[in-house]
Amino acid sequence: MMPQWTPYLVGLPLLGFLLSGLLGLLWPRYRRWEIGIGVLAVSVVALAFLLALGLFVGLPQEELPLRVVLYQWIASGDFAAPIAFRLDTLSLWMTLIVTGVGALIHLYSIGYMRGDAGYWRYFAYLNLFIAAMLLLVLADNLLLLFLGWEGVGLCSYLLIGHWYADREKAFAARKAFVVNRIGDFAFLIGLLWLFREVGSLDLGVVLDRAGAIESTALGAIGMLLFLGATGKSAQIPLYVWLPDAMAGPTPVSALIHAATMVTAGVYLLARLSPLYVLSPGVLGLIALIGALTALLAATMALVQTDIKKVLAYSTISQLGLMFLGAGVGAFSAAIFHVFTHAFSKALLFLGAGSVIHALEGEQDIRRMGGLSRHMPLTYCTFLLGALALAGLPPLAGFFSKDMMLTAALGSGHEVLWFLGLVSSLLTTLYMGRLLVLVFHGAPRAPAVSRAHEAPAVMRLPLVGLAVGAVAAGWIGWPDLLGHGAWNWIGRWLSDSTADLEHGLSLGLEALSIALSVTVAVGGLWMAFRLWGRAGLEADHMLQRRLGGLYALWQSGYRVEAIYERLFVRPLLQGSAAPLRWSERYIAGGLIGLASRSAFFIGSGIRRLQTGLLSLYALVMLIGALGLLAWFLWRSL
Amino acid sequence: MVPAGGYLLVSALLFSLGVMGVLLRRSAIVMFMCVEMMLNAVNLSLVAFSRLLGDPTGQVLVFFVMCVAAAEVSVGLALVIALFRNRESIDVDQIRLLRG
Amino acid sequence: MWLDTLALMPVLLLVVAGLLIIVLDSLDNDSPVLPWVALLGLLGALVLELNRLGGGGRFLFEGLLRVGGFSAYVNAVLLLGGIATVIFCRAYLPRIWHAHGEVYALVLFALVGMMVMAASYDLVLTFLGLETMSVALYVLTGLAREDVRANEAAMKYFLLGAFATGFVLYGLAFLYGTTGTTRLDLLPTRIPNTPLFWVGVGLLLVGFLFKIAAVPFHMWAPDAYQGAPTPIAGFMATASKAAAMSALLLLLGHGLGLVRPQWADVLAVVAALSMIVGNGAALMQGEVKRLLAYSGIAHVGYALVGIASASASGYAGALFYLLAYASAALGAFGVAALWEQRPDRQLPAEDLSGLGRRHPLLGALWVLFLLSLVGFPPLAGFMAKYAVFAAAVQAGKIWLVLIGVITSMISAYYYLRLCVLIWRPVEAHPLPSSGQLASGVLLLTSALLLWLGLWPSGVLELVGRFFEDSGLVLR
Amino acid sequence: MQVVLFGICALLAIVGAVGVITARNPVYSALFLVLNFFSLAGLYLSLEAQFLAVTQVIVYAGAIVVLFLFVIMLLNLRPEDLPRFRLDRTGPLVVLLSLGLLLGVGMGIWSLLGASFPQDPQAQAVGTVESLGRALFGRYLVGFEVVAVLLLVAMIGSVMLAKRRFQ
Repeated sequence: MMPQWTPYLVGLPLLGFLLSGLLGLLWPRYRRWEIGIGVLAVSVVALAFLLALGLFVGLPQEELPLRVVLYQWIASGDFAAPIAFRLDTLSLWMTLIVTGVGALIHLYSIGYMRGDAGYWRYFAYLNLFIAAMLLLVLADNLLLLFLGWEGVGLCSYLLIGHWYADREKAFAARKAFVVNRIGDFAFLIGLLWLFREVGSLDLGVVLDRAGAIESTALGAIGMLLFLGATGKSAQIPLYVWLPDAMAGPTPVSALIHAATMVTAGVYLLARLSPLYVLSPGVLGLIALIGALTALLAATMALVQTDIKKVLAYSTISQLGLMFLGAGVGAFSAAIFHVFTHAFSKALLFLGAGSVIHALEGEQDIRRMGGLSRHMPLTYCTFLLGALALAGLPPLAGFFSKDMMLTAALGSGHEVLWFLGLVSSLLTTLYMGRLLVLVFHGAPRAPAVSRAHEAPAVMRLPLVGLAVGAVAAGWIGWPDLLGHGAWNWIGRWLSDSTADLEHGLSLGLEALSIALSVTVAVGGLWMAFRLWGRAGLEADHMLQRRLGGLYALWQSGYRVEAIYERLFVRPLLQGSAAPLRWSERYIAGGLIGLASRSAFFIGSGIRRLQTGLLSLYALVMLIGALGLLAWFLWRSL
Repeated sequence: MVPAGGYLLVSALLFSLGVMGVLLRRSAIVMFMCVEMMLNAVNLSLVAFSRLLGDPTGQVLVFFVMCVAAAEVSVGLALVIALFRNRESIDVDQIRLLRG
Repeated sequence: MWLDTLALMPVLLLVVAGLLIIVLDSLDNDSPVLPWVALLGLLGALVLELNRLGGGGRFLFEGLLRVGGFSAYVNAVLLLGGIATVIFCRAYLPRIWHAHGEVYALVLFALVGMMVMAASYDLVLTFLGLETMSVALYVLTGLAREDVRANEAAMKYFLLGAFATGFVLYGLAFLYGTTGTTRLDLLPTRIPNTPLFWVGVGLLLVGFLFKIAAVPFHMWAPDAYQGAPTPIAGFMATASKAAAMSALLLLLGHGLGLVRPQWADVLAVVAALSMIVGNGAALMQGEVKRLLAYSGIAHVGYALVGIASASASGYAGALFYLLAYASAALGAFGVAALWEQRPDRQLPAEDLSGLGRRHPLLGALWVLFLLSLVGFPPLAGFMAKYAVFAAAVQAGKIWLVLIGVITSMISAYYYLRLCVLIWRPVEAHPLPSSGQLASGVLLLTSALLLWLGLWPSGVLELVGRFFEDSGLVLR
Repeated sequence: MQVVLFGICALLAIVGAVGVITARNPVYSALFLVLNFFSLAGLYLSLEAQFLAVTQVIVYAGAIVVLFLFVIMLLNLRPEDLPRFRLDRTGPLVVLLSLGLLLGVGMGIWSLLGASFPQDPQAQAVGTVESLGRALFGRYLVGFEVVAVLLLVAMIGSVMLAKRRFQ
């Protein structure tokens, strides 16, 4: 396979978008022709997948990385930004994930979105998303990467707001967009700074010259880019948009908010890992943020009652683990977890989608239960996904999670390792809870008895993803077995990532693995015992026992409320209600300050614009005097 | 012989008076007269500079300014008439439909 | 002399077309042929300007004017604005019962003034161009003379504009008095270091900043745009800003290019204020035309970032920004003009509901224009912002770029609100007037936005060639 | 001679200006404006700009102020229903700012304060019709044409805005 085919990876989904979009926009009859739309959308992504597979098989690892230049995008003065793609082990691997999982989810959507009024729009956006995501992954230039970065954000916004007629959903979409813009802003500043230091944004140049950048500047750039990553990957402090993003159609949650887009932050860290390993302080912070996010989100997932919200918080938690992995220098392990997590979480979301589909839109797990009898296939695949996510060997999640945890232990971050372990335990608990409350026990709503298995077009992707959830981990066995010889993925990815070496004795590694396994098995056992026996009663019991803590969990640590106060109601409340220092601390004053001052300035200007001509003239005169004073001062 | 500074100071004073008038008066037509006064003050400066430099450009510009003033006056007064027809008033403090 | 006159053919063409319109109008009042005459003149002029776009500039009339190169580029932008305005007027004016033939003549004459400004190397001529443009725009603003809003808008624009003229002229007088010349080509060698000269520069800037509606000389803009006929508001927001901006660029970049440190900082402050105030006010705005006016103020700020960088790449960025902004804003105002249907000529944001459902193509174009205004890649707006920001970073004005990036992030909020609004499932009225030709223009501008975003190298290189690294406009 | 002419005319110009901004009745304002314009014509004469002095009288006093008066009469603006002078809250601020402007410009002018006009015949002849005509129809011919367009615009515009016929 020739590397010259690379542009078609992006081009095919883009073509699909343009075709669906234009036909749908200009030819109303096309909008009702669902088969045509669906087949077009699925086939372009499937073709892209085949193409990626061809490149993966056809290009020997020794020849990578390759640079494929499409054309010169910007060439002005001393700055040039070509549209160029970078084919290396990392980008090729991500491409496979995006197109593979993407194709399955496209297929699933054909069934899930049937009869939807915005069918054509949905598939057009979905194709556009794939194109943007591939652009992000394959870009050889950080500016181009940013283009993809913005593109996926836009698609996410459009798809969350797919049912925009619903005000709440439209609001969720806007929230996701605005929160992401905060991260993007930091990202862009980081890019500009990087450009200033290095004089180019080409990946090759940037990574080569990373060592020459002065260390404080490097740290600041790293921090800014990391802040961008926290926005896209829903980490503290910018995670609040992801739970709300569940307002979109479920396949969208599976594709964008679980498998691909939210992992862009992890990808960015891995992509720039040669830069990050030079500033250990930033890495430490990344690890800390990741561990904290993993822990907090896992506790919140434990008490959610909306099936998709459980999965959303779970995603945040897993992403936190990936950041932890990246933060301790195990970038390839983090990408490995992106890979296994994509299968298991997409599977769980699609399973949840089938459940919601079968129950005619019901999302509250308190009104489910006993579904395993009515939907055996969904149950089986969901079970596999849950167990894989919980880290039960030999399913996929175990391997990648273990790789990150041993790296954390090996690099001397014992506390963070312990936090990771605790969040693994919590993961098993909430997955067990979800599984039991949805599929086991007695039905708690009449709709359950009418539930039925989804059509074949939706079942097929479930099976495909389930295979992945089971087997995806087998490409990366721990060092304990085969002394690294069986860790194929590590060797493949380490060509592109700058992993930190960590010397962990085999004994300690064995201990860590044993602990992980114990935690997984024990946690699942606990969950089944607790919720399997008592059902919902267990929730109530926990609520009674834990009291305020539980309430705090349920409200998501009230972060939402605090953000709400800082974001949304700054004008109504003003500064009359002084915020408690702790709240201010959690919320990160900067974000609130920016938006608050924007609205403050806005209303101030409106008040100044009184329509009074003399006032306008007065302001002009003041401005003129200001100019005069300035020039006089400069010339005297 | 009066030095150039004398003319320039008179011109500055007239200009400031014009600015003051624009900002103080509420009648559109008088505000407009004050703008004309500002232009005239500038003309005085221009003539003085032209004489100082021995260069006709300044006086050509004054001539152009007169044309511009004439054009502005005709359009401005037409606007005043149109406004008065609709509002029966030319008080600029009363016209504030557009704001915010 | 004759050859020089021939080189002014594009301007002459507009004058002739304008005169022809007046004559024809007196023969057959408000004849439907008139817009076509105007279009013919505009297209002819555009072809001529595009033809000499690539070549270097050439001085005419003993250095009074310079055509080709820089001025050809700006004139092409202006003519683009003129063509779009004429076409939108043709669809819009009959609806408000003001399809006067004179309107087209006035648009053409305003363009004459603007094109003179963009080519002028003598401040006397710049002043005359500025006034010709302004007087025509005062009249066009007050076109709907039976409407109090139009009277008010025109009155405010006129009185404040005349007030600003006073300042500009006073500044010009001091510049002339201290350097002994009004010629921009002689100015660089004659800059004295007397306070009076700088007082003059400050006063001169007042007038230019007023015309481009930069803060704090911006307050007329929302009121004037709201009261003016919508296509004319688009004309003011794009063409008149482009003309005044290019004159500013000639004055600062060429005339005062050697003393850049003196003015660069103050311009940066103005740019920052414009971005903050423009975006901040637009955030709370419910009337579409006012919102676009505030957004225009903000965009002037972005373009000024390029000029405040005081480098060749900054000036080139500003020129590129003018084209990118003009294309997007013309489109947005065009859609607003086509959709507006209230008798009082207002367009509250809620009125846009259902536009996308009723006319998907128009809706999609509207979204495209707004996204370009946000600066979303890969549209022209992104590339333009990138160009000016990169120049500012190189000039060491990081704080300015920070403000620019933050405010453009904030701006996404209000633009997106307008983008989403139009897809609401509301039963909407049909387009008040058929606008096939207007839709064609919209398609064209949107294609331009995409082209500038995806293949910007050509235009960026072109505008880069107008400037040399010394910061002087030379080629 | 020149000193006397300058003194009288400058004084009258300032009196005229103060009169314009203080008179209640717009007719009086317009008449004060005439005074201002006439004294400026005198100042031009003292600067040996004869052509401009004449034009000043013809254009400003003859045409512009007459137009003002004509509109005032047409609209029948009476002093009592006229908006009053604004010396309320912003008044002092306005006066202060205007004085600030005067101060700023004055600081600039300071360096030129004592500059005396050249007395060679060539410099004195700058204001003659011949000298102006050469400049106007030489270098500034294009400007002259642009002004023609400007006046045309003003004519069309004022007719459009003020003509009686309403739909």
